[in-house]
Amino acid sequence: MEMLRPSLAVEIAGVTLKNPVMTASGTFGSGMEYADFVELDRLGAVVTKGVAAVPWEGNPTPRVCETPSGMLNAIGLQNPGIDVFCERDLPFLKAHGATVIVNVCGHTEEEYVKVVDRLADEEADLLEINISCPNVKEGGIAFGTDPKAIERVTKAVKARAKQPVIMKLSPNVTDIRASARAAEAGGADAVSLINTLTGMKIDIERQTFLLANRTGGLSGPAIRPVAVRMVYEAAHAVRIPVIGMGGITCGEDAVEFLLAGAAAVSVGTANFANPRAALDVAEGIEAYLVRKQIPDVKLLIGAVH
Amino acid sequence: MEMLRPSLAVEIAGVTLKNPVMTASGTFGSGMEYADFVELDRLGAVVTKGVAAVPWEGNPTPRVCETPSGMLNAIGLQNPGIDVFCERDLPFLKAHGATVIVNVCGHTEEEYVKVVDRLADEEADLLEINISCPNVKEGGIAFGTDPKAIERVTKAVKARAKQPVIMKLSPNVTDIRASARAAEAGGADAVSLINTLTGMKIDIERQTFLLANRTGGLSGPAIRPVAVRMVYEAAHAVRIPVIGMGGITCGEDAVEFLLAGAAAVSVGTANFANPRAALDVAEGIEAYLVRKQIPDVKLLIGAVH
Amino acid sequence: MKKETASVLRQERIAADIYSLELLVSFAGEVRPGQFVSLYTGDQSMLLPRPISICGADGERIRLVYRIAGRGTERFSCLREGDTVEVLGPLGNGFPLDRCSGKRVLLAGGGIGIPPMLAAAKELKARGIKDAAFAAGYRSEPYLLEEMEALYPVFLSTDDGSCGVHGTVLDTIREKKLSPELIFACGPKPMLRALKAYAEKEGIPLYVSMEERMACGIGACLGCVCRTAEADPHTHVNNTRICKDGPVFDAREVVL
Amino acid sequence: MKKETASVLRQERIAADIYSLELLVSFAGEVRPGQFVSLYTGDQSMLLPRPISICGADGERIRLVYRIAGRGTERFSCLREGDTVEVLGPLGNGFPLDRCSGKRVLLAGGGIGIPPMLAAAKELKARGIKDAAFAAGYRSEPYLLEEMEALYPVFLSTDDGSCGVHGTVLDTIREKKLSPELIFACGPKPMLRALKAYAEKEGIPLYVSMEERMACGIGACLGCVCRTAEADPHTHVNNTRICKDGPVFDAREVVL
Ligand SMILES: Cc1cc2nc3c(=O)[nH]c(=O)nc-3n(C[C@H](O)[C@H](O)[C@H](O)COP(=O)(O)OP(=O)(O)OC[C@H]3O[C@@H](n4cnc5c(N)ncnc54)[C@H](O)[C@@H]3O)c2cc1C
Ligand SMILES: Cc1cc2nc3c(=O)[nH]c(=O)nc-3n(C[C@H](O)[C@H](O)[C@H](O)COP(=O)(O)OP(=O)(O)OC[C@H]3O[C@@H](n4cnc5c(N)ncnc54)[C@H](O)[C@@H]3O)c2cc1C
Ligand SMILES: Cc1cc2nc3c(=O)[nH]c(=O)nc-3n(C[C@H](O)[C@H](O)[C@H](O)COP(=O)(O)O)c2cc1C
Ligand SMILES: Cc1cc2nc3c(=O)[nH]c(=O)nc-3n(C[C@H](O)[C@H](O)[C@H](O)COP(=O)(O)O)c2cc1C
Ligand code: FES
Ligand code: FES
Repeated sequence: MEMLRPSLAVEIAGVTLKNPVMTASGTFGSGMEYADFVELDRLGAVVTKGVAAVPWEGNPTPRVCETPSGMLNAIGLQNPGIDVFCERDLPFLKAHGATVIVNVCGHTEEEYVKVVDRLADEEADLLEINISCPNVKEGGIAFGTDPKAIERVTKAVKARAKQPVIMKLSPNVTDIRASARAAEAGGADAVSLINTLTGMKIDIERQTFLLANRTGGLSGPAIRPVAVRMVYEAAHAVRIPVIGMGGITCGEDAVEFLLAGAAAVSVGTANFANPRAALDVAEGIEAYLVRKQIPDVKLLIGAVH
Repeated sequence: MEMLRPSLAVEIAGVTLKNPVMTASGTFGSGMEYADFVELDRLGAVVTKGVAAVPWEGNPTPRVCETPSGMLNAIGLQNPGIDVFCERDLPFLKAHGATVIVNVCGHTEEEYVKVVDRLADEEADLLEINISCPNVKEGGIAFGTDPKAIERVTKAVKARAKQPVIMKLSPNVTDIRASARAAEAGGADAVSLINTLTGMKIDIERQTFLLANRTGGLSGPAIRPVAVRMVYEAAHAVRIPVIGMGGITCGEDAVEFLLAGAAAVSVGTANFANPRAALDVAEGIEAYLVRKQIPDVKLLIGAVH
Repeated sequence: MKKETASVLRQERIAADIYSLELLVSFAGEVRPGQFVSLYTGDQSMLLPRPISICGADGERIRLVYRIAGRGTERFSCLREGDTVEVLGPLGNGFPLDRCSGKRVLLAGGGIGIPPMLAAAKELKARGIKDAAFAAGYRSEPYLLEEMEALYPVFLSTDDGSCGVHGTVLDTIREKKLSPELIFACGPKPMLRALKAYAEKEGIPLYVSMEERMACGIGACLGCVCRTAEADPHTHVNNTRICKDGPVFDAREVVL
Repeated sequence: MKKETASVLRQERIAADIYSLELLVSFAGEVRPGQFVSLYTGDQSMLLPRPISICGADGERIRLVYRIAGRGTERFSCLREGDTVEVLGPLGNGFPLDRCSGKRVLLAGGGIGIPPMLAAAKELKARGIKDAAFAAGYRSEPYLLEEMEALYPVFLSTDDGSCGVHGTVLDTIREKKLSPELIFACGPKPMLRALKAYAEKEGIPLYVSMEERMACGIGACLGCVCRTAEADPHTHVNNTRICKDGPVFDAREVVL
């Protein structure tokens, strides 16, 4: 039997990705730190840490803690601001041949638009708008859980963006379909989900919150079943592509999201447990296709319904 | 130093529990199956599997599967109906000296009321109304995620119930505080949370849903950070007692919920990993109090804020 | 029924991906053939115990024979002499061996359903039952063969035809013209279904050991039910708990 | 920096709850004192690696000395010779040993901050630095004492007064009238804070090794930052990454 060489490329909003595997925002820095472990040009895309119009200091520490098969983080979107990003991080990624998705954060509609404007003439391939970070009080949570606000922010961003726009949705909602539909109605080119579930851990020895921010975002394999369910629901609610994430650690996990309807996937927390995780996931998908004699990864997308 | 003998008793709606540890509905049968491992009268209370007006067959199999540090279930509230329950299960529990909380399910307001009426002259100590089971399409999910419906069902049940009423809330909502406030407004004597988070697992070998019901409820340590956060939020939103659950496996986990504001806790999925879990939790709380020289468990409730 | 920490006495790989594990347990004297244990993985991310049939038991030890099917059984395969493992058992009802006297008994095992048939055979032999035989269906490489042959004749089949009859246990029955008067069976659903049709046609009593995903393993969660022809006396619906009221059922009582 | 599967060469309990673990790793030759490794627990429910300082390294092996502080370190304590463990390292910057020549150096370690000071001392000795000393503060039972004494004089303190000075490292400095010209320190925050005040007052350069909860361990997640006096050149805010730009900092540059 001849060895099958399956096609791994997928397309998101007109941009072709080598394979459906990208890094999840905030878990991969700006690619630099993981470049020793992962050839950046072998990934579908690198999604950068959220970047704002100006530098953000983020939250006090402790910012991270472990939970069963997961972790909580309350980084609070620390970032060096869009200017440093465009001068240092973006050229680095492009020099390494990466397809780049810039994750954008802000406290207000205007702040998002500022970042999007600044990126107009830069070599970013796609933009991902994070309207769902639970660790930013003013903007994130309000935007992310109200369909009307989602539609409004999407429209504002789309009116100015030169690159295709992915809206990143919060899972802390009663109905993820409504969120996805609102993004689609606002003109989004794709949606990505899930961001983290809001959680809390208490230090019973010191009788206080373990994270300085009190609450944090839960990620990792613990949340995978919730993520798969929401990706399935979103994929059946909208026509635009859905990018799935939440607890993916290996090729098999990624295949689960593709079968549920994701057009591509992101690897987040798993990078911390295995710095080569993103590549392992890509190779694992390929191995699955070979084993099952499936010639094209696109045949998996939404195949279970 | 003299050995401290801390007081473990707590009170829920006028009913005194020996200690704050109960079993979570659906994970402990009607107590019979675990009686070899746990002296039922040493628990704060036994919460029974959800019971309806008539027998329910539940969902097709597979009904359960494992997930990282958790599990999915889609039992679909199989139960023998309230008559068998009153004739067989309740007398068994009472004969063993258990404090009994009867978990009630239904498809409609009328069905809940029927069960509550039937229990009027029975030796149930408290009622827990499950308006949040994600595996029942008609009733559960609609009731459980709309504050107006929660208030309405609570009122209907309270108008007839002879025992104090605990409303069991769904975590699959944008704002758990609104759910808790609705239950309080409807006259609930307490709320309990969290029920399971809706999740999905796909069998990538057979390319189909792993559970016959497609989706199931995620429980176990994986969800504990979400549960602690919601218990904290609910406890700060209402004056009635909050019963906390979600991933409790040991005394330390239970203390986390108490510190977050729970007046009592339930042990669910942990029973499957350790049939003696509920007693281990009670003993673990006591050991913590002794070690910290805290004379009364009630001093923990809501101590972190 | 006890939950305890068992010492590993021996572990051996007996075929590709098939392991034989001997544990020192306090309840070994109470075991009935057809019962199973819940084995805990020890990894905190895998909460649920794995149900594994008891393949043999003497006064103080039980033997389990299992196939690596995923991460839990893979962990079991790493256990070495002197390690410990949490175990809950014995669970379930077991085969109704009392029905066997004076009958020609067929012990039909398919795939990883073979180990419990060996346990049944040992007990039948001890009870002086003469007229019994195995019908053992393997994917490919046979295992436990010598131990079975030491007790009763073995009629072998393999899915790939590499030895014995090319086909299933049912092909064996036909081809070898076996005419059992009572059948105990454990194996994949399609095999049990075929046996049920055969037994019904021939009017032979058939007891099947069922499999389903489990959580509690002791009858509390209602995770592991199978459909029944009549309302079940415990559940009062047409669903019965495999872990508690089974895993062995009169084939006429369950929907396959 | 490599992630690899390391063999356990030796594990020894050297005091109550304190273990010494030797691992065979390919990067042992590149290690600088003050660097650390990320050690993975192997239990799938505990995803994040545990940061542990390197207490010694030769051409092919590293040594870690750690205290059981929770479930992860408890698992490490069960590792036996021949077992394997996943490890990522070497991580972080290490102590600026070049600053030591011609200076009276004090190596101040508190609690589980002592092990990296031993690594620093070995390297100083190898570089021919004569005038150095340890100030070692223990809770109660001392460990690594003989190994330290073989290199430089050790001034001991214990929280409970069971041996040496009754009190902290700072009490030792005062009581023993030590007058260092350069201090390297690792230990609990209050100790570092007190040392910083002392060093500022005396005008002595002080380098501190910082601790914080980590996720990635390599500078990507921004989980482990500490506050800085000036904007950090990488992050462009007053926060610097302990895992990547530390764990060792000039005490004047960080907020303690
Ligand atoms: C009553 C009974 C007796 C059994 N006896 C044996 C035996 O003697 N030898 C043997 O090799 N196998 C036996 N099995 C099947 C065995 O339980 C599964 O192969 C095993 O649980 C797989 O675990 P895993 O972690 O390796 O696989 P994974 O797929 O990683 O397991 C994930 C989860 O699914 C469950 N699961 C997966 N496959 C099955 C299955 N076929 N049946 C039930 N649960 C499953 C696991 O228990 C676990 O909770 C028996 C099953 C039952 C119900
Ligand atoms: C740079 C650095 C070097 C260290 N060197 C040593 C050393 O040489 N010897 C030693 O015994 N300890 C050292 N520690 C502390 C050590 O990392 C923790 O004791 C260990 O992570 C606890 O893990 P656990 O699973 O046993 O505890 P748990 O409390 O169960 O751990 C839960 C989570 O919290 C994290 N955590 C808990 N305590 C700490 C802590 N104090 N610092 C950072 N993370 C923590 C764990 O890494 C894990 O992610 C060092 C810490 C840092 C940051
Ligand atoms: C430490 C950390 C930082 C994160 N920062 C961001 C961020 O800046 N922007 C964003 O959209 N999502 C952020 N996320 C969310 C992840 O991109 C991802 O949506 C989530 O973690 C679920 O995926 P996972 O389980 O694979 O980690 C962050 C997650 C973690 C763990
Ligand atoms: C198998 C199973 C069955 C359940 N059945 C019910 C039920 O009948 N009624 C109910 O209110 N909750 C039911 N639950 C939810 C639990 O009572 C509990 O709210 C949830 O599992 C979270 O707690 P845990 O993580 O400790 O299991 C069930 C949970 C499981 C795992
Ligand atoms: S596994 Fe729980 S009832 Fe059978
Ligand atoms: S632990 Fe991730 S930046 Fe330091």
